[in-house]
Amino acid sequence: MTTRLEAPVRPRQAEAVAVRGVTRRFGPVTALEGFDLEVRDGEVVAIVGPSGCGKSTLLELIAGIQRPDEGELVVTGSAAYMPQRDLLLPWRDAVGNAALALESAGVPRREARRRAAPMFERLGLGQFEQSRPHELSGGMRQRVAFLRTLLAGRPLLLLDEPFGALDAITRSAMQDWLAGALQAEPRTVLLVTHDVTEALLLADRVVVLSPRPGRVLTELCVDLARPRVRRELVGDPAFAEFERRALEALGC
Amino acid sequence: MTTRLEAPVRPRQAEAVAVRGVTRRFGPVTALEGFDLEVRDGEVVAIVGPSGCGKSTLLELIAGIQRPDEGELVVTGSAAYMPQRDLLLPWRDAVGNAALALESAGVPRREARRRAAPMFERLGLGQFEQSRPHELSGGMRQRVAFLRTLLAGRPLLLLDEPFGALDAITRSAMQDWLAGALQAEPRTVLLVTHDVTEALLLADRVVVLSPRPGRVLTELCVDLARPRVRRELVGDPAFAEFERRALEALGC
Amino acid sequence: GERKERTGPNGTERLQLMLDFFPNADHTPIYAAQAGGHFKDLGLDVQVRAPADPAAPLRQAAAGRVDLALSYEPEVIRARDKGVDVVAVGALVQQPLTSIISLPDAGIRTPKDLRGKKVGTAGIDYQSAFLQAILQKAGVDPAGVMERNVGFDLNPALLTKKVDATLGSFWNYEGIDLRLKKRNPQVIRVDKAGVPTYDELVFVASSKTVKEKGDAIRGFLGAIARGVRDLRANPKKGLDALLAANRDLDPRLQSEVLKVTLPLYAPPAGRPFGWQEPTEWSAFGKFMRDSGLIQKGAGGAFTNDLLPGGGL
Amino acid sequence: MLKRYLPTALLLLAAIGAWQAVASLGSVDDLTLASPVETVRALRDDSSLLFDNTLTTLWEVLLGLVIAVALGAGAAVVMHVVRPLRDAAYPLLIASQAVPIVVVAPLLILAFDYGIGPKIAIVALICFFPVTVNLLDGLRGVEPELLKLMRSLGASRLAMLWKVELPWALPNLFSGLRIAATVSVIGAVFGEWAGADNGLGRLVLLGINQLETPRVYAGVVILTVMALALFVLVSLAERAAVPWSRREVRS
Amino acid sequence: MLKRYLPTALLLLAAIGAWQAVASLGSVDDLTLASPVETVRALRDDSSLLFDNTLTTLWEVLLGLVIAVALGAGAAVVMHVVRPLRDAAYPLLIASQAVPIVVVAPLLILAFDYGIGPKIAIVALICFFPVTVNLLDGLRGVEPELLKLMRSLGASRLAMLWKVELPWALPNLFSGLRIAATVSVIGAVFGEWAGADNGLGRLVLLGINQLETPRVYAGVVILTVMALALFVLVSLAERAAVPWSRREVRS
Ligand SMILES: Nc1ncnc2c1ncn2[C@@H]1O[C@H](COP(=O)(O)OP(=O)(O)OP(=O)(O)O)[C@@H](O)[C@H]1O
Ligand SMILES: Nc1ncnc2c1ncn2[C@@H]1O[C@H](COP(=O)(O)OP(=O)(O)OP(=O)(O)O)[C@@H](O)[C@H]1O
Ligand SMILES: [Mg+2]
Ligand SMILES: [Mg+2]
Repeated sequence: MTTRLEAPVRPRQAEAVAVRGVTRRFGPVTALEGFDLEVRDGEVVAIVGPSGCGKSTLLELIAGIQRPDEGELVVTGSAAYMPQRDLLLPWRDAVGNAALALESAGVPRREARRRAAPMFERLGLGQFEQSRPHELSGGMRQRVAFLRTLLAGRPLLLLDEPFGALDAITRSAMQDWLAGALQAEPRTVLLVTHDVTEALLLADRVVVLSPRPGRVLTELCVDLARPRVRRELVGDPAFAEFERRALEALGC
Repeated sequence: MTTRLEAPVRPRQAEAVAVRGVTRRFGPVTALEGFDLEVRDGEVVAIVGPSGCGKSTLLELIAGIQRPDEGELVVTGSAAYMPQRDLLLPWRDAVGNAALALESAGVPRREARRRAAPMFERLGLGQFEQSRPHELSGGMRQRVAFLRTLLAGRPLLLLDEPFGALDAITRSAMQDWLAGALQAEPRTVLLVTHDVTEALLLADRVVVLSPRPGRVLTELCVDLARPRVRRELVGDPAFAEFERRALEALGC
Repeated sequence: GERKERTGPNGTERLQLMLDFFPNADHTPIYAAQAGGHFKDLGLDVQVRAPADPAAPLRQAAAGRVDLALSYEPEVIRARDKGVDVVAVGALVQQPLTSIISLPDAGIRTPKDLRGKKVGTAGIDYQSAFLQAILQKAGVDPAGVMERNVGFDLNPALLTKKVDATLGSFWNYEGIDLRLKKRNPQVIRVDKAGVPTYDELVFVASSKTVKEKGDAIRGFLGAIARGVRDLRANPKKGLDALLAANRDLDPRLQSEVLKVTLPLYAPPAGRPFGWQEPTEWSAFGKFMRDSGLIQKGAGGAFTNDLLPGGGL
Repeated sequence: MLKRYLPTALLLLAAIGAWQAVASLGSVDDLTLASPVETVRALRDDSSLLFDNTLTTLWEVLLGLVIAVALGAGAAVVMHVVRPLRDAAYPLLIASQAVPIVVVAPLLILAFDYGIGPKIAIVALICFFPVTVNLLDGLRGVEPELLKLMRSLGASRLAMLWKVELPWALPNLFSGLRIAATVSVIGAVFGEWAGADNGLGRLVLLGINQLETPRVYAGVVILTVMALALFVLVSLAERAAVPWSRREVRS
Repeated sequence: MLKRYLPTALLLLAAIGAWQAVASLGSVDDLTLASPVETVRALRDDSSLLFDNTLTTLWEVLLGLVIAVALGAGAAVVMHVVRPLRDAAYPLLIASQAVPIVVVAPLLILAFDYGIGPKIAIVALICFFPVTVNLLDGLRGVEPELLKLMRSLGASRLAMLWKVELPWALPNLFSGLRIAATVSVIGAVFGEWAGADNGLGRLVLLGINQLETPRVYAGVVILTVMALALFVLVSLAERAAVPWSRREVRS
């Protein structure tokens, strides 16, 4: 991908992603139309919007898997994409699948597995390192796919509903874990989610999309202090206000 | 499946599902152990529990797709199973996939499609009747799979996270729609979900499972009035209490 | 097919011979010569190999990829006519072996009996010409006889009764074989039924090879002659050599075949072994031309210059 | 479009060029190898002869193929549904492939007499095996989750087969068809060697015996084109029948 | 275990029974069709002869197969990666299947001289096509989403091939191997007809030529067993190499 030369919109920080007037059509269907979005380096942006409004398409465009029909896309640095479907390889065990990204980056197989294995305990997948995908539960598969994406070690993460198949508790554990990881080593994150609470927990900015064709309806700059602990936030009126506005924008 | 002759536990209503001391092992992993559950005819039971605790396994056991290693399973009437993965047939368009259940029940293809088509509008899938699965968004695929299950027209519905991939608004629309449908023609429903609110909105009873091996931790009899409208419930203290107890049981 | 080294062990000259078919009793003299050490005595090292298909020997010889090949007089004449540069350098079998063979039920004793019958051939043009000639001589209307191409499996066609008779099998091989198998076949030799006589099996070489290796070829034919002589004295020895080299041959059949074939190696009285009778060759050439099988004659199709001299 | 076929054309030209070179090199005698020029001349001179024989062979090939596909697909489906039958019948199928044709020919003659019968039989014999193996393997490879789903929907065995397993295995079936279509031609040639009054196989064989090498090569060229055409036909059929496959990647 | 092979045994017995019946029916000349009893007798009497020839043929088959698989797989992969090459080379591959062996044989002999060379070449020629077609189709059938994912992970073309496409296509490859293994035997037989000093093919042909029908059938039985053994071997290899396939359904 190219890097742009003009002065960045926000002088403070370099820009990681810039989507300008992008349109993506599939035959009669227009997924995205004249879509604009800019993501600063190290920023965590959550994207919420009605089903079929073009969220996954947006991520695939930024990941460079799809090409826009119109508009300009500027992405600085390489991205790791976590697709909505886990897409685990049936012939590899869990660790092997998690290590796929590393291997693709040229790390030898054994070394890659060695690096991937320790994460399993932390994600509550202990004892399932050697299980094949069809032996895993839905949520386990999703966590393996998430791990695969993180291990790619890219500066830009594109996560399409990373925790959609997880129960409340496992999910919040994962959220806290991710938040911690991002605190430790900041990365630019684009997070597609259906869970407004999740968005507010993790994101610096929440972008609410309109129904197809997807356009940006509202942007909420979530200036809540970090680390954000669910327990505390639930009571926090500021949080409640954010939640109300987000849901309102969505039309709930 | 057999029907049991002894007096039912709850004399008021006939029993649709009875799971008694069922254990299901996968090699070293014990998914369910000495599991007991009884579901009355026409009852809507939500099942929540940590990822990997055996929810999908339970549904597959009741659907008759898997066999228990120990224990007794009694299911009255036939069940329609909605798996966690949508499992749409890539060579059929959306309507064709939705009609699959009807066709399997012996309805001629054209007739089956004729019956399935009108539902698309209502589920917000208008104009996508002829789209192939890979042309659908994640949420759309899930709705098609849901439709396929409903159209099977079985007295017992086994739904494994039917709305997991849907955004807040589409999801609540679907929930209301389902609630309405069940009001119109009552069916027995076993609903696996990660969304406690969803469970409380739809279910007569919420069963909270322990981490693997899955056992019943708590049962909440949700005696809230129907129809339950999200807006009203949010404020309702009784509802809040249920929510607190459920999350507490889950360990949040 | 790179050029092989021209010399064999201890300075002997190497000759490569391609048979007309898989080894069988007709080839016994060659094996007898090997066994008698006659090739070595004459400073030759002869390699024998089987062909890829019936047409291969001529082609390989013409191409000089083998020095000598066993072929059939009609094939040689036709090859010459096509401008293929091969020459018959000596006859191994001095008579036609091709024959009409039928089973008793068909009741075909003479060519006349062919009237209204089905005759299976291998679809080889000159054998069809044989049939026509035979019918003509017997005064049978060709229209009343159905010729049918049954490929190379003449016997199966006969035994499955899909044809009443076959034209193309050798009376000294398939004929004997069927007799041994108690099918008491009726055999009509083509040369007894109106086809001019010819030499069934002849050694051929390209004229280039003839020029370059004339002496070696002469030596070869001489050795074969001695082989035949040995066979007359003691058929067993040569036969054993053949069977030893080809374990999958049926000893009983081969010895029977050899018995009836042995006389056929002999040249006419007062002629050297391998003699090819010019009058016969031209007569047969004429027959082929008249039957429209060739345009020119059989001129230069053979040479007797390389014969070792001396009869048997 | 043109660009798509350019490489083919180029390589073809290259191949023909090489062929011509080797042929006119002289190291190979022209009884063994006819040059493209001679071959083309033969194609022109014997055109009518070649044409008639081509029709015969083509007819044998098509009939044989149709039978092979019908039998092969049928066998695969039956063996897939009735497992013990599969265990039992497979060895026989394999046997059918291992028996040399000269051994089968007389038996076929017994069964069909001469004429077109044995040729079709041999074509079918050669062709049905790839179809069976590929389809069977395809049917066995169906995503098990899908079968579970169908079972839970109470689908009959037939419905399962018809609505899930066969569509799933269709691409494999077409792989088999591709192979069958290609080898069917050679099957017809062998068939004709077991005795025939016309057909390209016979023509080629006679050509070899009568040292008419150019005609032989003309025949071979036609046979090759025939095989190619059949292959392309199958591929087109596949594109029509398996529209869902690889839709994305193209976009 | 025993139960699994019972049907096979039964059907085999039935087949042999039928064979015996037809043979002893008398309507068929026993020079056309040898009975099982005669065949077994031949197997016993000619055992040493058969054994030696079997070794020769087996050797040809194995070498040919190995070469065919190597070439076939290689060709498929290369053609898959270099699309224009595929468009260009496919016609030639098909041609290679359509050329009658009697035409190829002399050329092969040109190339390899006599000896084992041409036989192996013919085996390879017959075997590599199923391997290529199946593997190629398998490679083309990979779930596009997976390729997208790999691309987004920045996998090299090689990594993509090695980690996703080849594993995915492995079952197809094995379908091809199954076919190749089975027809390889007949390939060796043809090869030996192009001139050989020993081998089962020659044995059978000479047997036919000498009306030694029982020996012919003995040879055929061995050839069949050989094909069967190879087929089973491939299937076992598949079970070892593709453990993930159909895991569920069995459970
Ligand atoms: N490959 C494709 N071919 C045709 N149409 C497509 C394709 N991919 C996406 N679409 C269409 O584009 C629109 C947006 O799809 P997308 O997957 O981006 O939605 P989404 O926002 O991710 O929805 P969800 O939240 O349900 O995943 C949908 O209407 C879908 O039908
Ligand atoms: N076919 C199988 N083979 C081996 N293990 C299996 C299989 N199916 C399920 N399991 C194991 O059984 C346990 C329960 O699986 P199940 O899918 O029922 O969990 P779940 O409650 O549905 O989890 P989730 O909420 O993540 O879907 C898991 O540990 C899983 O690894
Ligand atoms: Mg999406
Ligand atoms: Mg589950």
